[in-house]
Amino acid sequence: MSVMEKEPILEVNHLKQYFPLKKESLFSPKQTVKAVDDISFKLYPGETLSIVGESGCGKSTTGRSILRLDEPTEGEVLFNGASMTSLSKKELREMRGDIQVIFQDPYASLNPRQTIRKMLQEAMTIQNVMPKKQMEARMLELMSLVGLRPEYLERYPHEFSGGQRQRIGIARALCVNPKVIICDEAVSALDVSIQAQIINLLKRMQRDLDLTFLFISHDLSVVRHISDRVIVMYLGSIVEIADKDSLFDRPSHPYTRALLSAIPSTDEQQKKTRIILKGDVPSPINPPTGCRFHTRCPFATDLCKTDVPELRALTPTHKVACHYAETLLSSPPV
Amino acid sequence: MASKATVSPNVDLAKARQHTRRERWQSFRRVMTQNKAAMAGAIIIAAYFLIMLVAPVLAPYDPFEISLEDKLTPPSADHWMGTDDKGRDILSRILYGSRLSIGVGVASVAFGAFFGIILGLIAGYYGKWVDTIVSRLLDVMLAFPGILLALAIISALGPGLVNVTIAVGVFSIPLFARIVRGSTMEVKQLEYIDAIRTLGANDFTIIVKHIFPNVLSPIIVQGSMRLATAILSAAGLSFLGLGAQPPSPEWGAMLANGRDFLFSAPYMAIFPGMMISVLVLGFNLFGDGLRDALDPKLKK
Amino acid sequence: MEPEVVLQVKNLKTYFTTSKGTAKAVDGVDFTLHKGETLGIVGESGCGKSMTSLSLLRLIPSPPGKIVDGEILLNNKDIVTMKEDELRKVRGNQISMIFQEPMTSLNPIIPVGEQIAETVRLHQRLSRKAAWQKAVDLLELVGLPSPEKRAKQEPFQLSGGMRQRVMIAMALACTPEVLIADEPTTALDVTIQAQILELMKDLQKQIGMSIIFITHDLGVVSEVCDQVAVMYAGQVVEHRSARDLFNSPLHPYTQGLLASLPKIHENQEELQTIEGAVPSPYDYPAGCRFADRCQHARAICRAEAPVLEAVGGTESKVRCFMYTEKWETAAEEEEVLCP
Amino acid sequence: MFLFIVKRLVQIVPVILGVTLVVFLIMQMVPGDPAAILAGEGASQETIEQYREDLGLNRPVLQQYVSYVGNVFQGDLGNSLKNKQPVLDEIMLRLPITMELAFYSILITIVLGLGAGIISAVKPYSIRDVSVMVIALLGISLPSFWLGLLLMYVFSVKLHWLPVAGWDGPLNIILPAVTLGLGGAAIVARMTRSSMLDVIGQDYIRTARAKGLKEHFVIYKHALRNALIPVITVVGLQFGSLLGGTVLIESVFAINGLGRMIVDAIRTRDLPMVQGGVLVASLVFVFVNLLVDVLYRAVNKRIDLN
Repeated sequence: MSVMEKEPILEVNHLKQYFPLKKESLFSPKQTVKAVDDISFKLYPGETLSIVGESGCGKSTTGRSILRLDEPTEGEVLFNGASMTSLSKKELREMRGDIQVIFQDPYASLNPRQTIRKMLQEAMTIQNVMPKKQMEARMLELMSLVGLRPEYLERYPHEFSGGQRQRIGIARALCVNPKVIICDEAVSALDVSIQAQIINLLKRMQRDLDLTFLFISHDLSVVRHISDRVIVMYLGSIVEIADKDSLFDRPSHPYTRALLSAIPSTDEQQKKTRIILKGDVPSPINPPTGCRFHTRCPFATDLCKTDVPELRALTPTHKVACHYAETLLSSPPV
Repeated sequence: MASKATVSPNVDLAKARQHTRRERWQSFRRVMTQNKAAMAGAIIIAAYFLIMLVAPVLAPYDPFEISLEDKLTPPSADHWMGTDDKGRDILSRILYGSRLSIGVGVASVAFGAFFGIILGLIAGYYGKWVDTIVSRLLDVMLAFPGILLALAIISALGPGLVNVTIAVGVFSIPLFARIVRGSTMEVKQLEYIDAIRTLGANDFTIIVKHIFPNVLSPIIVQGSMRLATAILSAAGLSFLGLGAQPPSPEWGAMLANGRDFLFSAPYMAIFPGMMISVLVLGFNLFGDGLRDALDPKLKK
Repeated sequence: MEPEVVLQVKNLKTYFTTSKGTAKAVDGVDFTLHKGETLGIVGESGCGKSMTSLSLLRLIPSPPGKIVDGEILLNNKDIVTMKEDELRKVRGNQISMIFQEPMTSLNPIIPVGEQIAETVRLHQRLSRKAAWQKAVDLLELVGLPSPEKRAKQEPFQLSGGMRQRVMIAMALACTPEVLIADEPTTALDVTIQAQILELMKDLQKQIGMSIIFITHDLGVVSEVCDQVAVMYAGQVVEHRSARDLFNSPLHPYTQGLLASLPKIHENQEELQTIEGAVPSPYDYPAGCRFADRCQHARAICRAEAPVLEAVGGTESKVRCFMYTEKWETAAEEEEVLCP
Repeated sequence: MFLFIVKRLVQIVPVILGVTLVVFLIMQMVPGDPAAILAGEGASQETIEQYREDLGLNRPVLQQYVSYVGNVFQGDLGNSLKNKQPVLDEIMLRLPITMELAFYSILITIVLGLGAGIISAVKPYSIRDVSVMVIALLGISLPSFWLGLLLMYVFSVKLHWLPVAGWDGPLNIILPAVTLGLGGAAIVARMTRSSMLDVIGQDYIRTARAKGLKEHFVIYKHALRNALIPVITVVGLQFGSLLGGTVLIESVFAINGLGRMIVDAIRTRDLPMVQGGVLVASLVFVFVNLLVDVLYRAVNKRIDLN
């Protein structure tokens, strides 16, 4: 794809996010949850890059670290080539408008004590996007953009349904003219018919406003629908990163394969080729040595137990972290 | 499309705003009328505040006037609550005393709430070492059993109604701080706080505009319950002779005085105690009702 | 040959009375469950599917909820009018239930083995020791590794997937005729969901029970169900075999629902949506409850309420005028009205 | 479990240090010259200076604090200003009386509070429940010192069933213990009930019903045990209010306990006595809370996960 030739708008290098655990006693060793453990990727202008994985894989943490909602333990985030991680708190606040976020829970993501008008006004004032006089017109424009009636500006969040709240969240993110929007499970809490409306809205916004999306989700069907490229995460690290068609048609990591096959589908043919993984996801406090997936992988060998597989390119647009990716790819799915 | 929306709806917006305001007021009224306990409490409290305001008009006698020939008369048509050992009209003293007893309670809770809320917001919002320090401080304050912290403070500052107010106020700080800290930590991790942070708001804006309004409900509930106990504590300290000094008509002090005449004139102790009890009951009822109405999860 | 009917629900109505009025959460639900089959009840949030499932065992929180009308016939005995002690013999014995949140559905301070053994002792005359052994056996049956050790643990020591296995073991303790599974995999990750679904299918084969599977996930329905009842606004709008439903949905709502689902195996430009919102359960319209969002709606749809009936001599039932004789007449009338 | 106790012991060290600091500061906050106060009224300038020298009051405050803590840990709480006797001796005389009163009161709090709470909780919104809760509401609203006087008036003055005041025999214990215990019982009862209502709404109670358990099994086996866990903490905290309450009740019933000692000492400005009394009462409370924590942990193993 041609997007790869452009300069990345957002670049993540060796990002690590460890959370210290409360100590059991004075004498026990200090434990950390390695939520994100050394990941790197690039986000190109105008594309939608998705991060998928199951709970605890670190996908949401990645989003929060990029936004510096949690200070990253290590690593660097570059926005348009400039480091965001080294900015002071004040400098960071000034550039916040460039990267915005849409959250999962439509009930927790709006301040219950603010009308929609106050919410939008405050956002625009903080980022100083325009003189006060022009805000009124802009707010009405935003409301119609996200498909809400203008008089809803005067209402409090409790009067809205989940889908409407998500639209308000989108309006709030858009009002400061961002370039990148991180969607953190932005449609996961919605019913399918509402979910479809919001997905369509997001896609339209991207097209009309020239936005770049980092789309974090656990739902592979939605990811397939909305993304250009996809990252698959497992236990804090990236196991596969590829353009969408390549990933869904030729999944090369055994975990990606299992994940894809596990999705319940209304399609008759899909049902026969199911890979059932054994056991639970191991704890991120003491992740397995070597390949983190080896404890559940049907193809694991001794090599996988000791050596960490590197994320390497199979094709220019398809990278995978598995010692046996080529062999697996040539064999039919189990 | 967008330009069309900008022209016409100004009238609609004003109407919508009005609608929202009306809606809020109605929902508040619904909460109050449906909650009989809160309503009863509110009526009691309102009655006391009214007494406080118009005490001089209501009081039939001068509360300080000593008339030894009338001493220790039981309740009668002339003296509805009788007279005390110095012949002062108990009813008049109680009416005037309302100012002291309620005033001390309200002032001390305001004092405690002010510092407690600030400490709680800071500890809850910043977490980490700030929280550790504040929490340890609160632990120490809570390590004094009951009103002993207040006693310790009074022993340093000396007896008196102002010092009682401070002492009971200090004793209230950790109670507010703990509740605010907990609620702040809960609210802090909600997504709308993250949203406003990613919009570039500074900590002060976040705490004052986004967290504080959302931890108000538990503060109000705690405030009402705390007023009840603060009034009890303050009256207790005066009862011990550490607060209001004679001839002050503070209810606790009147009770203490009445104790010495329990055999001969029990009404001297009964009426001030009753006044305290009903007031405290009012605040407890109001707090109970509010808690049920504002947050069902807070039922503790 | 028609398999035997285990459970039949007729015109079930469960209402909730609150200060805001009466919410008709379940408002005339009908469905039939045959021996050994899996019936899926699907619908979006607020359609009344969970309240239907709780009504089946009369577990509705009361007040404010109440079953106001209808019959729930288990082998021709009505659960709605049953006496308390009779009902208790049904619960956990003939009909058992698993819930959405494995995290909160187990008692946090009682070892999981004891929670299972308790059910066993309750419905079967077994000694404490035998019941415990049975609990351990059940845990092994549901694929819990080292069941003897696990039985002695408390729920917080188990993962979400394991707890759902415990719930299943508990539900199967007395080999029930009917298992009601209320969103049993919604709180789980897809790979764990796949494990649990596989387990349920296996166990059904072994034990031969019927399953009522409540879910919002059409993919899951298609995976595990033989029959499907689609719910909308407190009623069943379509009730037929899963294969037919997914191949050729009849009700406009089902059609819309399937169309709005993003497909995993193909690229689509735009997703189809269902415009509008679900009507409030406090105030349902007089006619068809979907009419306001339906692109086919005619005057009759708003004037008259459609009933759930079989379509042209098939097993498939649908609640829509489009499949009745009235539809054509309605069209003619409409043309007269607005030429 | 052993580790847990050790950990908690380590954790209370800063609390105890904090308590000693506050108690120490009482002396610093007093307006005027501490040496003059300690030397007693009307002491000559020479005596005052002598006191300053002997007690190290001319040293920096921090040093004074360190030596104060050192003394406290050696059991030296200073001497009374009134009779010049060691404060600890007086406290040892008074503390057992207060502890006895506290013991009977907490017994009443627990038995009555839990009983009433359970009666209320098993059938919420019944007449039984409402009447218990109305009484409990009164219980938290009546000032204990007034209730004490009322009880005294009825049972001692009018009915002559019980002695008016003092601490001479078992009959003397009844009124003060009941007065003190009732308030706590009201709080425990309210807490038990709301905790129970909370638990009854939980998913696992629905699970228990879905199994076909009888309702009283659901209530007593599944709900009550979970509901009582938070009540344990409340009982522990209640012990604190109760200890504070002895100050008032001992005054009402003229009992020569620790509480009355503190109040008398404040009146006579016998500061070392106040310091010692407050410190000892607080230490007792801190250790009772430690005990409660251990008990809580024993019934609720999940505590260290959160």
